[in-house]
Amino acid sequence: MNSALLSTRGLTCRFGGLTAVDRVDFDVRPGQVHAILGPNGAGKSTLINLLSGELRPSEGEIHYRQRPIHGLPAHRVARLGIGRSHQKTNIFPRLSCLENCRLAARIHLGGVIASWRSRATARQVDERAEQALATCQLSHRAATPANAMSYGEQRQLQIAMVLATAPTLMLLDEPLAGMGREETARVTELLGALRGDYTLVLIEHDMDSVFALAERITVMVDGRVLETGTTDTIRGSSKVRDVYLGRHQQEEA
Amino acid sequence: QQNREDQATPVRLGLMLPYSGTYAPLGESITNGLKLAIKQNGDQLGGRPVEYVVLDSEADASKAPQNMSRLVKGDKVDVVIGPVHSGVAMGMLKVAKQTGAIMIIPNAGLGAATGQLCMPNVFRTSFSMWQDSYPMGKVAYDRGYRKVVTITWNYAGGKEDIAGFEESFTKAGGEIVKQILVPFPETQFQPYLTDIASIKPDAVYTFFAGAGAVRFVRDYAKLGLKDSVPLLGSGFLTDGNLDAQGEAAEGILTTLHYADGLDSEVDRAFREAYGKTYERKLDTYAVQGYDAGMMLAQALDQTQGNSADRDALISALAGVKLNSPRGPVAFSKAHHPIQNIYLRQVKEGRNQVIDVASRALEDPARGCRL
Amino acid sequence: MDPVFIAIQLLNGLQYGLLLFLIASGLTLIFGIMGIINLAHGAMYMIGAYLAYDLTLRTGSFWLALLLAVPIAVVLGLVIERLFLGTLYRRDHLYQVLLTFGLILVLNEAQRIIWGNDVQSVAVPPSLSGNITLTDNLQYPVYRLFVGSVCLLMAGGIYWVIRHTRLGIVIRAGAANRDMVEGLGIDVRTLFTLIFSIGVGLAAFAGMLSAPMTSLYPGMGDNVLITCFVIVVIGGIGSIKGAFLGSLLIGQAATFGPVLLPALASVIIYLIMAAVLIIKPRGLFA
Amino acid sequence: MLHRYPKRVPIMMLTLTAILVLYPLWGAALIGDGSEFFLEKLTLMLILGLFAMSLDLLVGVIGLVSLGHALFFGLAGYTLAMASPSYSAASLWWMMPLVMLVSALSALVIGALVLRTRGIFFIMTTLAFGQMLYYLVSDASFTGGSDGLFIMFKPTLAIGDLTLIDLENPLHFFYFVMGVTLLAYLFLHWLIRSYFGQVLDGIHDNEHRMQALGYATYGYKLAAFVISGVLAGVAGMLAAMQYGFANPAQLGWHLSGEVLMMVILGGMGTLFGPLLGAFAYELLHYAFEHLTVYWQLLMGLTIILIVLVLPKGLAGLILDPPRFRLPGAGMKGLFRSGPAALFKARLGPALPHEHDEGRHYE
Amino acid sequence: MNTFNASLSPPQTAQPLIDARDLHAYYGQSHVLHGVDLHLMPAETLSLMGRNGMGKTTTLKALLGFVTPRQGSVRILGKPTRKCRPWQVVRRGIGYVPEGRGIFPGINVHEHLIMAARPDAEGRSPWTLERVLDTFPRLAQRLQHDGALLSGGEQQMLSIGRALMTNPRIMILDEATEGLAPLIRDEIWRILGEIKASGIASIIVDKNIDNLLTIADRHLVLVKGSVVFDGDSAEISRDTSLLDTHLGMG
Ligand SMILES: Nc1ncnc2c1ncn2[C@@H]1O[C@H](COP(=O)(O)OP(=O)(O)OP(=O)(O)O)[C@@H](O)[C@H]1O
Ligand SMILES: Nc1ncnc2c1ncn2[C@@H]1O[C@H](COP(=O)(O)OP(=O)(O)OP(=O)(O)O)[C@@H](O)[C@H]1O
Ligand SMILES: [Mg+2]
Ligand SMILES: [Mg+2]
Repeated sequence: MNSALLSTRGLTCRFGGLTAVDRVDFDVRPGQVHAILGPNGAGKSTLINLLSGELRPSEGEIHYRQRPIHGLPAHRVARLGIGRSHQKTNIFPRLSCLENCRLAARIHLGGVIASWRSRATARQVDERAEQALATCQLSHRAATPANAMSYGEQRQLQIAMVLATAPTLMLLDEPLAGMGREETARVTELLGALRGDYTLVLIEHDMDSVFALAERITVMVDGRVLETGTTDTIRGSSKVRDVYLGRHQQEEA
Repeated sequence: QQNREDQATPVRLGLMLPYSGTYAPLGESITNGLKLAIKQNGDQLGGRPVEYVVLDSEADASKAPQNMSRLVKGDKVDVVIGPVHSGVAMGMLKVAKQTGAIMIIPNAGLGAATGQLCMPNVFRTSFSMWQDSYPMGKVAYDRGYRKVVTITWNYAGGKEDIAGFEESFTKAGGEIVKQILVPFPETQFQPYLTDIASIKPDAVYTFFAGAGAVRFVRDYAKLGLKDSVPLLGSGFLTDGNLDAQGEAAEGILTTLHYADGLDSEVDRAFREAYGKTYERKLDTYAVQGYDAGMMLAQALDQTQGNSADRDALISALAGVKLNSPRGPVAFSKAHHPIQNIYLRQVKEGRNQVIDVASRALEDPARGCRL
Repeated sequence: MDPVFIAIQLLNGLQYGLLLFLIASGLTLIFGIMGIINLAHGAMYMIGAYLAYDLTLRTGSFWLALLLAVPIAVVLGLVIERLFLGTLYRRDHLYQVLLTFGLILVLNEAQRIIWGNDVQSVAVPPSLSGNITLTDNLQYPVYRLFVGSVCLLMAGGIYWVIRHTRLGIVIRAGAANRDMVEGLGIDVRTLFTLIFSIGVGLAAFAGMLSAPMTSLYPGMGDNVLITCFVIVVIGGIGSIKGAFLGSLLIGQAATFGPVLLPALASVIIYLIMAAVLIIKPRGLFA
Repeated sequence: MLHRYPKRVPIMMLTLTAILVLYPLWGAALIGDGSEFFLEKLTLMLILGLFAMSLDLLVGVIGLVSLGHALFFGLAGYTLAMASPSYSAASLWWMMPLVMLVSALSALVIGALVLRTRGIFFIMTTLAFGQMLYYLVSDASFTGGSDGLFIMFKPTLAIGDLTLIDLENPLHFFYFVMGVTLLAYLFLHWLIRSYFGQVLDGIHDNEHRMQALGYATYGYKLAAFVISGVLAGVAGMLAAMQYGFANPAQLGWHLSGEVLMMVILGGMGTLFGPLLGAFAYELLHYAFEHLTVYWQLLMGLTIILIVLVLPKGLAGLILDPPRFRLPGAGMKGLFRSGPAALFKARLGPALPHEHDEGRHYE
Repeated sequence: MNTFNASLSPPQTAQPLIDARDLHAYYGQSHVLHGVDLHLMPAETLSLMGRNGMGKTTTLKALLGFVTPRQGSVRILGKPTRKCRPWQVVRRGIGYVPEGRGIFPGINVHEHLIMAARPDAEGRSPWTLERVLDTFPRLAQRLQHDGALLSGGEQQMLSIGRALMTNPRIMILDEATEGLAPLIRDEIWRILGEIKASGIASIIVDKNIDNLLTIADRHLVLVKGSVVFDGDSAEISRDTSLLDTHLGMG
C-alpha cells in the first residue's frame, strides 16, 4: 500500500439515487499499466473522473504520493502530474492540432508565465508538442483545425495531447475507441513503450490490447470492484468471464 | 464674420426632438406647432426662407452631445429647437455652453436649464417642473385636502415636479403622508395603488406623462380608487392622453400652462389653423412648439433676418413678448416664460379650464446668475 | 399593512406573474427550447397589442379581433423564420441576436408608420368589464381575473405539450442537434418554422390580451423583453416549469419589493436574478 | 492560427490609419463646412472602436457575451466627473490611472461574481449588474440623478507648465484618442496572439478540457475580464472628456447592446472587425439619420442584410473576400430558398458535423 | 450485376437499395471523396473498411444527404436523392447510428426511443420499445436517465436501439460497436446477424475486422476517398496483402 503511487479508500460517488462508484479501494503501483475493466455503466469512467478531480467524491479518500487529493479541483490535480484523456472526444475544435498539443505541453512546463519568462521553455513547449504529434503520426496534420479531421484522427489527437503533457500518471479512458485496426496496434505499441517510465491507468474494451499491455487489472461491476489481480488471474477468473468477457473471448485467449 | 447674410439664404433651424420611441408623439406635436407658426409667418423668418434640419434625438441622453454638436457644427444651424427629454437637455446644454449656439427648449422642464445652468443663449418656451406643480399645492389645500400621497417616476423630472407641489402644499399646512417613487419606466401600478388604498389619503398628487399616464389613470379608475380618493396631477397626466384614457380621466384636476376652453381669440385662431393643417389632436406640446416658432418670428423680424450676430439675436429673443394661445407670455431674466398656470378639470374628454391657479407666475430660477 | 391588503397584494403579484408568464411563454418556447435568442420578442408583443387595437376598431369586437389577429401573427412568424432565421441555425447564435436586433428596428418603425406615435388604449370587452369589490375603496377588475385564468390554462397546455408529447421531445432534441434529428427521419426545419411561428403567435397573443389592461405606445415591447429574459433565465433555460415559477416569483417580487423596500424598487428583479445566478449558475430549476 | 491574418489586414489597417492621420489635409476639402463636426464624429467612432475592441476580447476571443459592458464605460465617465475639481482642470497624469484603477477594481469584483456563470446566464448576470449600477446612478442624487453630471474642465496633459497635448483642441484630442486606440489595438493584438491569448482560445473552445489539462481557467477569464473592463473604462473616460458630460444612459443596457452589435457586425474575435464595426455602425446611423426620420427602418434592414450576406461580419469580407463563383444552379436556388442561397452559393455547402449549437448557451 | 438486368427484373429482388456512383465530396476546398461507387442489395450486409480519415464517414453522409456530393449520384430504393434533405432520405427506411452516437442532452432514454419510433413502409413494427429494452436490459434500468449522462457504452446501445425503433429496411452503422464491452459487443454482432436474417440490409463500419469478415457479404475498402477493393469475404481473405497494406492487419 505504501508503494502505491495512487490509492483510494472507500471511494464512493452517487448521482441522486444512483451509486455509480461504490466504496472502491484501488491502488496503482508506480511504473505499471493498470487496466480497469467492466461492463458498460460499471462506473469506470466515473472512477477516473473522481481521480482526476472532475467529479467530487460523495465519500472516501484519494491519495496521490501519500497526500490526499480528493476535493481538489481538476486543474490542481492535473498540475500534480495526473493527466488524462476522455472517453468522449475532448479537444479544442477550432485550434490546429499543433496548438491543441501546445496548450497541453505548456501548462506542464510552467504555464504561460514560464513561457513568457524564458525563451528556452517556450521552445521546449513547441518541441514537446511537435514530438507528441509525430509520435501519433499526426505531423502532417499539424496545421489542420481539429474539427476538420475524421473521428479516428481526433481520437489520435487526444492521445497526442496526453503525451504532450507527459504526466507521471496517465488516466486513459478508452484511448483506442474509434481507431482503426492499424492505429490501434500502433498506439498499443506506443503505450507499451511508455511502461516503466510512466504509470498508466487504462480503461479499454479492446481485450487484445488490454492483455498485451496491462500488468494488473481491476474489474468493476455496478460500481464495485469485483476482482483485482494480475492479468493472468483475471483472464482465468470465471466470475470475470461471466460478467464481462464472455465465452468467446475466453476461448480465444 | 459679422457680415449680414444674404436675404435669400435660409435660416437653418435644427430640430432635435424624439421621433422614435415613447416620446415620439411629443416630438411630432412640437414639430407641428413650430412649423405652423412659421407657415403663418409666411414661411419666412425676418425675410429669409426657412430650412429645417431634423434629427431624431431618440430621447437618448448619451447621444445628446454628439447630436447637438452635429446640428451646430456639422449642419451649422442658426438655432436649435429641442429637446423633449430632460436628460437630453443636459447633454445639449453642455454643447450650447461650449459653442454659444442658440437653443430653444420647447418642452424639457428640468429646473437647471434656467436655473443653475442658465446661460444667455438658452431659452425655454415651455415650463419648468416647479412652475406647473407649485400652484397645485395651494389648490389642494384650499379644497380641504390635508393628507396627500404623491406618486411619480423615480427620475429627475418627476421628483422636481413633486417638490414644487410639496413646497406650496406644506407651506399652506398640508402633509405629504407618503412619497412613492416608481422605477422609470415601469407601468405596473397595481401594487402602488393597493398601497395607496390602504393608506386612505385625502387625495393623490401625481406626475406621469405619456403611456405611463394613460395606464395610471386607467388603473386608478379600474381599481375603484377614483371614487374614493380624488386624483390631482400635473397637466401632463391628461394632456394628449384623453382619447386613450377615456372615461377613466373624467373629473381629474390638473394644473398646467395651457388648457382647453381658454377661449381667447388667439387660442381660437390657433386651434382652427392647427385643426386644418394636421390630423393629430392638438395638445400643449404643440402650443410650446408654436410659441417657439412665434418667438423666432418676432426676434428675427427685429434683427431683420440677421442670425449671424448672435448677441443681437439673443437680446431680441429675450425681449420677445408673446400673445400666445395660452395667454400672455414674457421671458424672465433666466429666459424662462412668465405665464399663467391654469387649473383644469377633465370634462367630457377636454381639459377644461376652471380657474387660473396662478397668474403670470415666474420661475424662481434658483442658482441662475444671469 | 393589514392582512387584507397583504392578501390583495398577493393576488396582484399572482396576476402580474401569470401575465408575465404568458408573455414569457413564447420566449421560453423560442429561446428556452429551440435555443434561438429572439430579441424581437418584445416587438412581436407590441405588434400583437396594436393588432388587437386596430382590429377591435375595425370589427367592433375584441373577441373577433383576437380571432383574426392570432393567425396574422403566426403568419408573420412564419415569414420571419423562413426568410431570415431559417438560414442562421448553423452559425454562431450571436448572428441571431444581431438579426433579431435588426428586426426590432424594422418592426418598431413599421408600427409607427402603420399606427402612428400616439398612445392608444383598448377598451375592456363589455362582457368582462365588471368589477369585484374587495374593500371599501378597492375593486378588482374581472378582466384581470380572466386573463389570469387564461394564463394558467396556457401554462398547463404548454407544459403538457413540451414535456409529454413526442413533439416536445423532438423540439428539444432539435435544439440540441438538428442534424441528428434529421438523421432520424424527422423534418426539423418545418417543425422549427412551425414552433417559431407559434412562439411569435404566443407573444402577440400576450400583447392582445394585455392590450385592454395597459397603454399602447411605440416601443412598448422593449421594456417587456428584459423582464421576460430575466424570467426565463431565473427559472432555468428550457424549463417550462422554471419559467412558470420564475414568473410567479418575479410577479411577487415586483409587487412587494417596491412597497416594502422602496429604495431597491428599480433593481429588485436584477438583484434577484444576479443572486439566483451567482448561487445557482444555471437557474433555479435547471 | 486563429488570429493570423493575411497581409491585406495590416495593410488595410495602416492605410486607414494614414487616412485618419491626414484628416486635416482632406477633411475640409471633402466634407466642407461640417468638417469640424466630422472630426468630432471620427473621434467618437475611434472611442467606440476602442470600446468595441475591449468587448471583443470577451465576446470574440473567450466567447463570453456581455450585455453589461457599458457599465465600465459609464462608470469611467462618472469617475472622471466626480473626481474632477470643480473649478480647475484635472491632470490626466493621475486621472487616467485613477479611472483605470476604478475600472479594474470594479471589473475584478463584478467579474469574480459573474464569471461563475456561463453562456446566456453570463449574458444575463452582466446585464443585471449593468442595470443595477444604472439605477443606482440614476436614482442617487450625488450622481446628478437621471440628468447626469457635467465635467466643467477637460483634464490636461502637461509636464509642469508645458502642455503636451492640448486636449481642448479638437484636432489634438482626435490625435490623442487615435493614439490611445492604436495603442490599445496593438496591445490587444499582441495579447491575443500571446501564450495568454492561446489559453483564452482554448477556453473559448473547450473550457472543461482546459481545466483537465491543469489551467485555472477562472483566473484567466478574470484577468481578461479586468483587462477588457479597463480598456472599456479608458474608452468611457475619453467619451466623457469629449463632451464633458456623464449620464446614466452611458451605462445602460442600450449602449451595451449597441456595442455588442458593433462587435458582431464587424466580425467577432478579429479585433480589427469590431473596430470597423464601430465605424460602420456609426456611419450608417449618421447617414440614415440624415436621410429620413424613419432611419431605424433602413438601419434594421441593412443589419439584416449584412447578417444574411456576410456570414462572418465585415471582417469576413476582408479575410475571405467574396469570389462570387455562383455555380450553375446557384441562381435558381437563390429564388427558391431565399437569402440563404445567397451565401450558400458563395461558400459551398455548410460544413457538416458542426454540432456546436448550444455551445454558447448550454 | 449490370444495369440491364436491374431494369428487367422486379424491383424488390434485383434493384439495389442503395446505388451510389462516382461520388465526389468536399469539405470547403478539400476534396475528400474521389469517385466512390457503392451499391447495397436487399438483405445484403456490406462492410466499409479503411484506416482513419479515409472517407468512410463522409461516404455514409453523402448517401444520407448530410454532405452534398459535388459530382455523382445517389439512388435509394431506385429514386435519386439529389434534391432531398436528409430526413427525406432517411424516411425511405434507413436507421442511422452515427459515429459519436448523436445522443441528445436533456432528453432521457425513454424519450430517445419513443421520439424515433416509426413503423416501416408496410406499417409493421417488428421493433417495439419492449423488444429494444429486452435487447438492451441496461437501458431498461436507465429509462429515466438523461442521455448525456449515460456511460459511453450505454449511449452506444441507445443509439443503436433508437435506430432500430425506426423499423428500418437498411441499417447504417458508423463505428457500430465502439465503446461496448465484449459481452455486449458479441450481443450486437448477434443482433446484426439476426437483422440480416430478417432481411434488413446494412452497411457497417467497425474496427473489428474479424467480425466484419464473418457477418458481411461484401466488403468495400476505402483509401484516401477511393474504393480500392470491392468483394466478398473469401476474396478479401485471399488477398492478405490488401488487408496488410490498407488495414494494417499483419
Ligand atoms: N453525471 C452523471 N449523472 C448521473 N448519472 C451518471 C453520470 N455519469 C455517469 N452516470 C451513470 O453512472 C453509471 C456509470 O457510468 P460510467 O460512465 O462510469 O460507466 P463506464 O463504466 O465508464 O461505462 P462504459 O464502459 O460504457 O463507458 C452509468 O449508469 C451512468 O449512466
Ligand atoms: N468537418 C470537416 N471539415 C473538413 N474536413 C473534414 C471534416 N470532416 C472530415 N474531414 C476530412 O475528410 C477526410 C475523411 O473523413 P471521414 O470522417 O470520412 O473519415 P473516416 O474514414 O470516417 O475516418 P474515421 O475512421 O477516423 O472515422 C479526413 O481526411 C478528414 O480530415
Ligand atoms: Mg466509460
Ligand atoms: Mg468515421
